[in-house]
Amino acid sequence: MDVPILSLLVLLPLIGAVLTLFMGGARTKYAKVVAAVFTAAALVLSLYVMFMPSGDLANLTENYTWIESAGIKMSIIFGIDGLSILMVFLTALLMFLVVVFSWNEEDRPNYFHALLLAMEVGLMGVYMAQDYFLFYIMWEVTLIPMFFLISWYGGPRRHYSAIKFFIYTHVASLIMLIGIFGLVFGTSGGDFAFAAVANAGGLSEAMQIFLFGLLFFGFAVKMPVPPFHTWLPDAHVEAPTAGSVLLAGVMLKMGSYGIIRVCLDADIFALAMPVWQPVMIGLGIFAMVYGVYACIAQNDLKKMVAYSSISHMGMVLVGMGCMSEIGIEFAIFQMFAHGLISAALFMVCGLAGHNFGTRDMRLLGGMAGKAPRFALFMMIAFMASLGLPGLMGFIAEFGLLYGLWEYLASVDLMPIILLGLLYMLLTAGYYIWAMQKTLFGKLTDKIDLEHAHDIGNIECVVLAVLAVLIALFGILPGLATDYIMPFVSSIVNAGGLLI
Amino acid sequence: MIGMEFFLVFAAILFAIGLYGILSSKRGLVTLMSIELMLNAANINFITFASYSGNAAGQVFVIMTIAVAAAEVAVGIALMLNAYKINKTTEVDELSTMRW
Amino acid sequence: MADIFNSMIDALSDLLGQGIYVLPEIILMVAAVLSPLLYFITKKGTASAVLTFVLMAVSAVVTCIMMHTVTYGTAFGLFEFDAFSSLMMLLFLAVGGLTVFISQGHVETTKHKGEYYALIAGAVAAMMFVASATNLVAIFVGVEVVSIFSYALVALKKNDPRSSEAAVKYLIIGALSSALTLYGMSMIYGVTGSLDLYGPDGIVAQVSVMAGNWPFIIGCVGMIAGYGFKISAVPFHSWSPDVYEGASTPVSGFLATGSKKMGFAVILKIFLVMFVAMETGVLSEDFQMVFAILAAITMTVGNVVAISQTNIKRMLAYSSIAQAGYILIVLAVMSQYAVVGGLFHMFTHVVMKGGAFVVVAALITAGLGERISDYNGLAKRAPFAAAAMMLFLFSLAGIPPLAGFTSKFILFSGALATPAGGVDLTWLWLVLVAVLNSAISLYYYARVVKAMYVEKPQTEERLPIGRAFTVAIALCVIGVIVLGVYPNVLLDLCSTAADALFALV
Amino acid sequence: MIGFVDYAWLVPLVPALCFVIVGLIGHKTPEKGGYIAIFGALFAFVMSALVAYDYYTSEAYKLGEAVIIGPIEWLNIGGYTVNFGVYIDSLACIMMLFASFISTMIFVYSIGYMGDQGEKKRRYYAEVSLFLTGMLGLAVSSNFLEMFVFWEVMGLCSYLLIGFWSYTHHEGDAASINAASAAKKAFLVTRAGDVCLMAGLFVLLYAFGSMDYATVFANAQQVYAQDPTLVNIGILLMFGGVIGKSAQFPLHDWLPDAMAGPTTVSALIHAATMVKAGVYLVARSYPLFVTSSDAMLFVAAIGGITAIYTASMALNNMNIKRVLAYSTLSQLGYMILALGAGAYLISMGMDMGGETGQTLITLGTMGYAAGILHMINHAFFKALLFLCSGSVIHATGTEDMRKMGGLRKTMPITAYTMLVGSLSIAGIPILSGFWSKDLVLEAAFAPFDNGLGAGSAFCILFILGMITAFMTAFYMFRMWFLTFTGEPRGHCHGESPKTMTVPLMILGVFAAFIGLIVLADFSYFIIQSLAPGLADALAANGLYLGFHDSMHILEEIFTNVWTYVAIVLAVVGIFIAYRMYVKRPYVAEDFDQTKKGFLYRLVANRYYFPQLYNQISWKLGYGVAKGVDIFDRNVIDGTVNGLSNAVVGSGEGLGQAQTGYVRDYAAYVVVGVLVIIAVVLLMVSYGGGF
Repeated sequence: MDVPILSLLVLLPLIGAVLTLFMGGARTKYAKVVAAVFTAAALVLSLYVMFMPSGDLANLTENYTWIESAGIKMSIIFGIDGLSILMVFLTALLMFLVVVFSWNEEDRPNYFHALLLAMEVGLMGVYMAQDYFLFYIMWEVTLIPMFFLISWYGGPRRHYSAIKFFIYTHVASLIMLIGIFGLVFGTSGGDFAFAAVANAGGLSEAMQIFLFGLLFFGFAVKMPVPPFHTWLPDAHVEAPTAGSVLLAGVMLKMGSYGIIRVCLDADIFALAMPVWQPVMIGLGIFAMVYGVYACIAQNDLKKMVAYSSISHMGMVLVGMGCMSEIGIEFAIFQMFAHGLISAALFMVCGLAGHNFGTRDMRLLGGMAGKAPRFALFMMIAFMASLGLPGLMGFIAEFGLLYGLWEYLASVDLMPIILLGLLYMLLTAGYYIWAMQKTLFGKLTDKIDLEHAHDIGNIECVVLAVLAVLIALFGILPGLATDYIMPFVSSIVNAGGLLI
Repeated sequence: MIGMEFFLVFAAILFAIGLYGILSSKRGLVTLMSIELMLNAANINFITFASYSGNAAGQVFVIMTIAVAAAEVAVGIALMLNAYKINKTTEVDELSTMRW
Repeated sequence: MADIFNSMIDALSDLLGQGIYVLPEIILMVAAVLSPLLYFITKKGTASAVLTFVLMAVSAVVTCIMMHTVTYGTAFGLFEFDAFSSLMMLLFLAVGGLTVFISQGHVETTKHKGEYYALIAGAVAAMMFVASATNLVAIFVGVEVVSIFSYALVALKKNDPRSSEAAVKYLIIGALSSALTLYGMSMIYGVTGSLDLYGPDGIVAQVSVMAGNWPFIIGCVGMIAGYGFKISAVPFHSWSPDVYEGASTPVSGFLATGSKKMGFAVILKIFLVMFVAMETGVLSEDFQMVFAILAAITMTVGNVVAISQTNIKRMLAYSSIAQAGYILIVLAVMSQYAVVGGLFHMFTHVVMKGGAFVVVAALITAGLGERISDYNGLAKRAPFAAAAMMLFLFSLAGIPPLAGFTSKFILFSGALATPAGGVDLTWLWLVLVAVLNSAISLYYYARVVKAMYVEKPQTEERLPIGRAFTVAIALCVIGVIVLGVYPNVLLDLCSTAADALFALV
Repeated sequence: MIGFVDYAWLVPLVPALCFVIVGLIGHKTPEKGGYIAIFGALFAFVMSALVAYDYYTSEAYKLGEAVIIGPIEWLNIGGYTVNFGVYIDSLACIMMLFASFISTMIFVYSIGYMGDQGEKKRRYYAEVSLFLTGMLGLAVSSNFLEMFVFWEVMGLCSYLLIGFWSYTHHEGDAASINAASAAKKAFLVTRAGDVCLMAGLFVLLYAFGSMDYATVFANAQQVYAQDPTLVNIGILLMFGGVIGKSAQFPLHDWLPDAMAGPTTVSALIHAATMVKAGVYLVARSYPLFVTSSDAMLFVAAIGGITAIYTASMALNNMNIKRVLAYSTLSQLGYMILALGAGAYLISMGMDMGGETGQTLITLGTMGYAAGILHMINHAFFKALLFLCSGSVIHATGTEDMRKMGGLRKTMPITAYTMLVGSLSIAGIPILSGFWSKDLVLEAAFAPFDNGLGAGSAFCILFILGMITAFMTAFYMFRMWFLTFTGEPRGHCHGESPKTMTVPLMILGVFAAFIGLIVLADFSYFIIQSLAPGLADALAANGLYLGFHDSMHILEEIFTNVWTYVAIVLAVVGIFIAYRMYVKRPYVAEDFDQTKKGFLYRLVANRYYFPQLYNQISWKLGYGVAKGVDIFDRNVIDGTVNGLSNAVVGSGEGLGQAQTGYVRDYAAYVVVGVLVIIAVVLLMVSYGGGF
């Protein structure tokens, strides 16, 4: 390829970030335009990549040596495959939508959009990096914009939440960093490229198990997997809507992405995977059920949705833990689906807080009459999230639960599937209950009804786009699985799967 | 002739005295003297080793040390005077406004 | 190009003979002598400042040329000018240059300008001597000179009682530790009968038979204490917060970045070489463990106590204690790769910690207090300074892609990588401690960032930042970013330096 | 002529398009999209009629094969592919036909009934169109996952339509809240069944490696032979879905609450079509179900219990719609009972083989036909009854029968159409209900008759069925008398508009006579849909798919003493109702539900089932959740914050060491040196390293 498309995907937001950052003072009102332009450009580019014949994806790989000294070698390698492409598309899409969604942001919009774009740089980098050094750098780069998003534009307890988010996830990534050290020096002896490490391989079993643990911890905190999840609800509750959308939509996926990309690489961890499989499955099921119950207890819509992300990412963990073709396929699908659905969910919750003045379900009620558009989108988002057939969530959950069933059958623990069913039932339970308390019944008198208003047109369009995509991929899941299957089968051929 | 141990032990005692002086005395000047003691204890070691092993390097070192010590004390006293000018005291315990 | 340099070097060596290997130091000594003179004549601080700075630059250029033309050699059997020492010299020159550059415009700087610059120049010269010294006498004298000069520098501050107090404390602890050093050296001399470090009958050559020899151990520990004081390793650190707080800010920066690095230079030259030469004798493993424990305690105490600080300079002091802890990992691991990381971290530490001190100095000059709460809303009052400060702090915390991250990355990975290119989990616990510490450090750095960017300022009015400061800050910012993103050049230098160091074995 | 069968996919597709159109631009069209919806339904009906005819005249029908259109690959689950196709056989045809026909009627009726709803109508018509899509899609699905998708779509629509008035209800907030919680209950209770069904699908996919009807049916016997327990589990899990959707005991309780929705919705979804989906699933999976006789006994038992249990609750209810809801429940029980018994017979027959086996199979197919027939009949007369009640409610503005009475004169059409429906459901000869109910009872009696293993159990079920028949007659006429005879007890503004009465009359005719198709080779027609799965399996044991032809059925019925018993019971029931509610003058006490005996209150309170539900869901849901929440905030998050506080605190503590006294600093130095020396010497003397 003459045009370094993948680098452009990273550079465009970077340029945009710098530009918007300096659009202070009188030019402030153009910041959002610039941001929109650059995110749109990235989106178009990612679409272009998406619609390229899948054979050509490999040709896009770019490889520049970066640091080569003192016996270590770091390179800037961007590559893309069936797993990356979905995540890249998701990132580009949500970024654009979020910029449009926060069109009316009044408070220092230039900083706001600069932060968003800076985050896009990191996310794109994470999803395309093929070198551990680069991967880690991009991984950390995502932290700071989120830190500022929360502590500048967040809610009342934003300082606490921002610091907590920052430190907690930083600790995790440092542990992961140690894992990376061990991994790289144990295999390629200083060449940080994914390929080099994978080709070298040859870790002892004990070392594999140990390093897998370190890396898995780093990723699991990001996902997040209980009991390492408590940074998430705080961060979500305090973050501005845009922040929550990106946090749940794409940042959580970094964790699962890392697990699939690194931990499930049979060339490196063939011996460790069976050892950790039960742990992953167990933690995943625990996360599912635990998250669901935590949801039921919440009164704050946003906090409820935050916990629901935890339980949905628990499903992803289960799928990855199955280490079977189907498990990984639908883990990826669920990552993609949850990316879109949770974006819609958090937009809806944010609008509830913004338009009605509160997100507390105890104060809301009968809003469907007052705000029909809101009701419609809330219903779509919730139904999608509780796995209603015809929408994305169902495909993912059916596949994942079946993968779990297959695994359980293989180890003869079938009754445990009941926990999965409980999860599905209770998920429906808290969503339906939340809708009843928020939308239906007696029109509340606990909020300031004069100022409570329905969704504005811009938000409406954004949500509509999301809804259409959710339905589209739900009715034609092949659109996504066509990207996933080649990747999964490549893992299969690498012998990375147990079942 | 006298054994080497004698001088070494003597030097060690001298060193200990100096140390005690630093730890015990409130007065800045006394502290400086104690430091002198410790440095000289080390010097004695050097001389001893030098004379017993018969290579002169140690004695060279001692000369150097004496010079350095002189400079050190000079600066030390200057600083004490400075401190006295500003804080009206040379009691090290009263020079403790900065802490934690 | 190259031949021009060569001819220059040839001419100089005809002129100076062996002296050429101490030429950079000599140039600085000239500066030390001339700057007071110039001050007496012109009564202008600027003049001597310029002179000192120019001569420092000259000496840096000379050093570079000598490095470029690989004119390495020994002067008078005392000073070895090699890749390692030359690199350290450059570092010291950079520190000195930075200090001189900002001192002139700084409000706290004493009115005795001539002496002030002379002292700085002399101290830098002494550091450079130490960096290249191969003999205990030279090392001791050099270190003492630096100490004595710094006592004076600390005291030289405009009308602030704290400076005199700091000076006295510094003096007493410093003198104590030099006494310990001297005593330790005497013991070493006693058992080895030599004061030369290297060479056929030098100390290092005999060290392999020293296992279980307790005078030798006492000697080593004495010297560890002495130079542990310089690098402010716990428990020899307690002077540094007070001194950094009391001294005028450029001097604090000078001490934090300069004399600390000299301490490391000495420790590397003596202990690293010594114990590496000892291969894996029982004794060397024990001392590795000692250094590991020192490192762990140092970084932990530094970071944890830094959390509770309210004065920014004290906080920076504690954070540089912690940084010393990180660098001590090198002494625990004692592998060549780790040394590269250590050297690299010393450089990055200069730009980020030095930069932070420059910012503090600039703000003090602009009339801002030293308390962290004074920094509230700085982003509005001094956007550039605030942004730079944020970069420096995040770099110190090791956030990519800044210099601090890259150096820590190599340093920590050095603790796990074996020379053969495998993994060795011996020091895993140390690395764990280190990463947890850098996570803790993030907490108090982030607090300052929060103060600057999130809190509301008491007043909106802008703070005037002097041009010199702006330039210096900009330089440090560039350094922080470049060393983080493109460290290749410096890394190569560091690895050649490490080779030179290991060649001494 | 073109093969309409190949275009069967249009049947669900067109209503789907209507849903989209109405949803987007419905408010701009007359009646807010009502006519579009009607068009969709009508088209679906015409199309399905053509398809049915086409199939009926096709080769495939004569060979007893299903026509499978497509299938296109929809989803690739790991190694398996899930197809999306259309599966046309007799059962699918019948399902499409009556679903689309009744929908058409009810949509027309809605024009009148919902006329006053204004803006809301758009939502209404959009949702019913979507529902119709689900129903027809379910009918023509070609594999279980596809079926499940439409199954859930219907669940969604049921939720939305029950909650149609869940905000800004014209009767005020209380009604809104009631509607909202009814909707919630309906969704969640059926969801409980659906997750079981989903698990059942897992088992199927795991056992058969596919979810296509064809594959599953073809391999049912041998897979069962390999691993009976697995298949049993699968069948029971799937039946769990049926219990939820068709509101069988113990998941029946959502249906009475569901009456909070508009009456048209109750008629369409909660009487005529959606609740039949469960029955349809059982009928559809017959070739799979017949493998396990034990499971079928369970199925039949659930059906029988539901039938009488729910009928009993209709005896004393004063809400006209509730009465109909309970009767719906009990009729659904009949259907399940018939299908279960039939499957049991077939299964036993296949085990026995030989002559007796053949007879059993023939009886079994009769049970199958009975179940389907009753499903059709019930669809018609229950839709009719609901619409009549809707017309009454429309006129009187209340659902409470105590406020009605004497409406016969004011609204005659409603009264007499409803009478037809009541007679039909009560099982008065030659009306539809009579035939199907009798076949059901015979099927239930057959196992005992042929002295099979579980015969005694079936005997009990048969007796329950008989009693139910009696109860049905009683409560239906109790309702009719209370509503239409005696003195008016409330106001009423006249007969309903044509748009409502015309559908009533049309449905009335069908309700009366649709049952007669049993005399037109219905059995043969319907059991053709068993052939693809069963014919080969039977042939393997030297059996064939026997059936009773119409003459045989007539003779069966009229030579059977139980038939007459049933008729007598029905008449007696009507007579008692007449005595109680017409002969005796109206006495307020009779209707005061508080001053009654324990039994009365037990029944009136639905055996305290709702309370039980609440208790369980509260304890297992919210109780645990609270605990988890507290644990989360205090233990897990507490640990995190605790750690950070510990670090900060230790910072404060260590900071204290920095006393500011230089002599302390010196002391630290000295102590440090001594400690290090000690450590090193120790390590050296104890041979190195830790």
